Amino acid sequence: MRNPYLPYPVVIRKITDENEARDIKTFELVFRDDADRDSFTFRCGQFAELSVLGAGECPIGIASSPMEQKYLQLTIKRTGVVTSALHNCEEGATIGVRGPYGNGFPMDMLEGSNVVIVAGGFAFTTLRSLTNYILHPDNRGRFGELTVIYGARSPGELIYKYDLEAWAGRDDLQLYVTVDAGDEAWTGLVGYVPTILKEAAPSSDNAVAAVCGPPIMIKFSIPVLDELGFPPGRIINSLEMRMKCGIGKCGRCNIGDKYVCKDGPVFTFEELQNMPGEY
Amino acid sequence: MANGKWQIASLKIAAFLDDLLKAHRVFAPVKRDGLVSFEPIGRGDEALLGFRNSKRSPKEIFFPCSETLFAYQEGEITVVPLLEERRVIFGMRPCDARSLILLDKVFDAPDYQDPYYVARRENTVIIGLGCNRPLSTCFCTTVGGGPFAVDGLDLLFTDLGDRYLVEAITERGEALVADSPHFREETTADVNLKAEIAARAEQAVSGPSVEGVKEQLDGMYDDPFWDELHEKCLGCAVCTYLCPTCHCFDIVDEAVNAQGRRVRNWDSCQFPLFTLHASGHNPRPSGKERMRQRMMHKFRYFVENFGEVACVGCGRCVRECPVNLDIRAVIEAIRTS
Amino acid sequence: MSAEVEPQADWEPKIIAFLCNWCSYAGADLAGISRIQYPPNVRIVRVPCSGRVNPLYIIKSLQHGADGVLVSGCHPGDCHYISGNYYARRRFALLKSLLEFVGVEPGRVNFSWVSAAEGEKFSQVVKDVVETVKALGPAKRLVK
Amino acid sequence: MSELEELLRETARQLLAEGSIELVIGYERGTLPLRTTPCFIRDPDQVERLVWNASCENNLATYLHRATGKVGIVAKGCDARSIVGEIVERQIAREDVVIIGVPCQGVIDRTKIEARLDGRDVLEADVSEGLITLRGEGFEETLNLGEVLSEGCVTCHHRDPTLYDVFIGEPSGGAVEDRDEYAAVQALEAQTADERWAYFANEFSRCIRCYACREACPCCYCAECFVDQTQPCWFGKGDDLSDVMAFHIVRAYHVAGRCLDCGACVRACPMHIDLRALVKKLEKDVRELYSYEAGLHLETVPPLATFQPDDPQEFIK
Repeated sequence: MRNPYLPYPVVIRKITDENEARDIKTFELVFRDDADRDSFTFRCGQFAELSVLGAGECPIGIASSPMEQKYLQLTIKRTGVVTSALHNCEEGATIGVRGPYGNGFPMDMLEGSNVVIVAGGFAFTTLRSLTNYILHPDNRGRFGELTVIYGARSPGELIYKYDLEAWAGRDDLQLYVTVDAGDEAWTGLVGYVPTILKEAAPSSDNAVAAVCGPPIMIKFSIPVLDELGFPPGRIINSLEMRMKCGIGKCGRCNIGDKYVCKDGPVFTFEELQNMPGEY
Repeated sequence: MANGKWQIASLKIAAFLDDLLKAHRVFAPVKRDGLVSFEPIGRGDEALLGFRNSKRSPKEIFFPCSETLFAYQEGEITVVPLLEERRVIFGMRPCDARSLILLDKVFDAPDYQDPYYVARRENTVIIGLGCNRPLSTCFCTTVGGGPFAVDGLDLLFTDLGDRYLVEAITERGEALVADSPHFREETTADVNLKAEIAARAEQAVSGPSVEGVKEQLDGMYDDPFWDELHEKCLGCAVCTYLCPTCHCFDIVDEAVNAQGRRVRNWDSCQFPLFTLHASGHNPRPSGKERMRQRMMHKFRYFVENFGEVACVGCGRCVRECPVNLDIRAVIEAIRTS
Repeated sequence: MSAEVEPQADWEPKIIAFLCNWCSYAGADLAGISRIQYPPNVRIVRVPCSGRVNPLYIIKSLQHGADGVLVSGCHPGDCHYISGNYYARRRFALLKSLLEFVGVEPGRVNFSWVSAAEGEKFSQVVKDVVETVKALGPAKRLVK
Repeated sequence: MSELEELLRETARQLLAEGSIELVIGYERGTLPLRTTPCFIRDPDQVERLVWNASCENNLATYLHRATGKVGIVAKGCDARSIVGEIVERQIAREDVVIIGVPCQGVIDRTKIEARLDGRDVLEADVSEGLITLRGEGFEETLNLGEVLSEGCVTCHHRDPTLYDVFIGEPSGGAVEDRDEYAAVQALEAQTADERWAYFANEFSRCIRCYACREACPCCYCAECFVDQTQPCWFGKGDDLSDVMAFHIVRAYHVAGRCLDCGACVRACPMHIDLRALVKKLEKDVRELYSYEAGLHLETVPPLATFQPDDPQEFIK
C-alpha cells in the first residue's frame, strides 16, 4: 500500500506570471521520477495537493490538459502560507505533489454535448484544462460546439492570455473574453460575465454549462443559464474548500455527507441544490 | 471466529500481563495525577482493574493527538516507519472498542487506507473489560452497543469477583490465552453469572434512543432549532477530543529553515479555523453551523456514508463539557422537535 | 523536547539580542567603532524600540536555539518614542517573573538599558549575559 | 427553590417584560448532579428556568462580547469583575448590559469531589447550610462545602459584585476562609527552578489542546488567538511539550493584569491542569508591583496599558 500522505517530488520547470498584479502564477511541474509520473494519471477537473516542505500543503486544481501527461500546470494565486511559499520558489526548485484527487468533470455527460464554459477571474484553471482537452485534435470530434465565456476585472487580470490568443484564431470554438472595466488599449468586450453570457445566449440544446468563478459571478450566472433553458442537472460547478488530506479522512471539506475532495469537487447544480449550503 | 471460554483468578491477571509483556507492548488503564488513562505498563500489577472508564479515549493509541507523518531535511524526506511491534491493550471498554470499528470505516476505507492507523490496528490485540457498573452518563445501549458488547474486541474479560470469565472473540484473542498457564476451564456457573451481570448492567444503561434521529435530521438543516442550541457552546474541543469516534485532523508543517516534519494533529469541527478558507471566507462561520455539523456528522452524515451513528455512548462529552451541553439532551430534542 | 545533553567542551552559547534602534543598537555600534571587545556570542536583531519586542519573540527564540535572550532599550526618560520603554519595562517585569516561575532559569532572559553613548556598558552587559548563560549551560527548557 | 432564586426570576421577568433588556443570560438546572448550565432567556415566561446555587460555575461574562442588543446577565462577584474588565477594554458598552448581581458563597470544584469519591458516581447531590451531601449507588457522604469549593472562591474577597444594576439578596461579605490566597503560588516560588519546571512540565504534559481554558475565559476574546495565527505561525499545535507550555505561558501572560482568578479556565479544563498557578502568580506580581486588582473600577487603566516613571526595574541591567 502506498502511503497516501507522501508527496511525489516534482521540479518546477517553468513559472509564468499570469496577471498584472503578479499574484497569479502558473507553475509547470515535471516529475523527478518517471514511475511517479506514470502513476499520476489525471482527468480534467481533478486537483492535486501541492506540497512545499516547511510550509505545508494546499489543494490546487490542475490547469493543464490531461492530453499532456508529461507535466502538470497549476495556476496559483498568492493567498495563504503555502501559496506564498510557492510564489517564492524559483524555477528548478523541487516541491511535492499528491494526487490526483477528486472526481473531475463528468466526461460521460460532456462527450457528445455542446459545451458552454463560463469562467471568471482566477477560477478559470480547471476549465482551461477542459477547454484545451476538448480542443485537442484527438478529442475534438467527440464534443459538440464549444463556447467559452471568460471574464476578469481588468485586461491585466485575464490569465492564460497566450491561450486566449491561440483560441481566438480558431473556428471550432466561440470565444467571448470580457473585462469588468477596460483600459485604453482594450478593444474587446466590456461587461460582467453574466451579462455577456446573456448576450451570447448559447443554446441549451444538448448542451452542458460548466461554471467556475467568484461566488457573485456564479450567483448571477445561474439565473441566466436557467433562462437559456439549462436544467440544473446540466450545469456543472467546481467547488473550493479548505482541505488537508485530500482523501476523505480529515473531515473538513464535507458538505453534508459528501466530501468535496473525494465526491467532488465537481457537482452539478442539481446536486448542489440538494446539499447543505455550506460552501 | 473463536468461541473459547476460560476463567482466570483475579490475582493471576498481573502474572498474565507480565507474560504478555515479554512479547508485547501492553497498554492498560493506570491512574496518573488522579486521572485514569491507557498507558504502556512495565509490570502487570500496574494495571488498574477497578476503574469506570478512562478520561481520554483509547482511540489515541491508534490515532494519536499528534504524530509525525514524515520528516525532512534539505528536501529529502524520511518516512516515519510504520508500527511493527506487537501490542496488547488490556481493559478497553466495549464502547471504546466499538469506536474502532467506526474509525476503521474512515481510516481503513476501500479507496484509501491510512497506513499509520492501519499498521497500529493490525498489530494490536484488544482485551476488553465488560462494564459491570456503567456510569450514569453511559448510553451505549441506545447507540448500538452494550456494556458487554464484543464489537472490536479480541477477548472479553468479565469481573466475577474473585475471578474473571474470559471469552475469546477472535482467533488472535484466543491465541493470547490458549497457551497461558493462568487460565482454567470455565464453569457453567461462571457463564451464568456473567450473563446475570451483563443483563443487570444492560438494564442500568439508559439514554435517548437514536431511532429516527437520522430521518429527523434529514429535514432539519434549515431548522430554527440550531439557532439557539449553540448559544452556550464555548467553541472548545473538549467534546470532540475526548470523543472516541471523532477523527478529524489537521496536517501542518513544523519546520525551521529546511528542516522539519509534517505533522498530523487532532482538529475539531468546533473551531472556526477548521473550515476557514485562505481567502477569509468561512462556510461555517458561527457556532450555529459548527454545532449543527457535529450533530449532523454523528447522526446523519456518518449514517448515510457508513450505516451507523458515529457515537458509542461513552458519555465522555456529557461529563466533561465545560457548560454541560449534554448530547443526550440534544438527541432527545432532535427526536421530539 | 530535546534530551538534556552535557555541554560539549567547546560549546558556546548563542544569545539573541533585541536592541532598540535609537540607543542600544547605537551603543553596540559605538562599542564596535571604539574597538571595545565583547564576546561574539550575540546575534543582534535591531528593533525600533524595546516596546516593539513582542514577548513571543523571546519565547520563540528560546524554543528554536537561543541559549539566552537579551532585550535592551533606552534608559527611562530617553525613549525616542517618549514612553515605549516604560511600557516595555512593565511587560518584561511580568514576563521574566513568569518564565522563571515555570522554571526557566534566571539568567536566560535578560534586560538592560544601554544608551548610544554607552559602548562600554554594552560590552559589559554582553559579557555578563554570556558568562551567566555559559554557567547555565545550553538551553534545555522550552526548547523544541 | 430559594428565596434568592425567586427574586432572581422576578427581576429577570420584570426586565424582560418592560423591554429594558432583550435577553437574560443566567444559569438553569443541568443534566447532571452538581451541574448547572448557562441559559439564554428571551421570553419572560421562561424565567422559571433560572437557578442560583453553588454549581453556577461558569463565568457568564464570556458570552457578553458575542451577544448583541441589550443583555441582562446574572453575575456573581467574579463575573461582575470580568464585566468591568470588558467594559474597561471596550469590548462591551456599559449601557448595553444590565448586571443582575447575586451574592456568592463560592462555586464547587467538581474535580475535588471526583478526587474524594475516587471513581464512585454521584447520582444526587444536595447543598444546604454549608454542607454538601453526595449520594450514589450504595454510598452517601456529607462534606463541608468549604472543602470542595474552587480554590479561588475560598479566599475570594469580592464575592459580591463590584458593579451591578440590581443586587439580589444579602451581601456575602468577606472571604469564606481567612487564609492567604497566594499560598499555592508561594509554595511554588519556594521551590527551585528545576522543581518548578518538573511540576509544570508534568501538568502541561496532560494538555490535549482543546482550548477550553481559552474559550471559557472572559478575557480571551481576541478575534484571532496568537496560537491560531499562521503568518507568522508562532507555535506548533501538537502535543510537543515546548509548544504546549509556550501556549499556556503566553495565554496566562495575555491575561496578566486582567485575570481576576475567577477559575473558569481551571473548571473548564478536562485534564485538571493547574492553570491557576500561572495566572495567580501574575495576579500576585501585578498586585505587588503595580498595586492593581482587576475588575474593581470602571475608571482605572489596566496595568499594562499604563506606567509610572518610577516602576520597579531591579531586574534590568
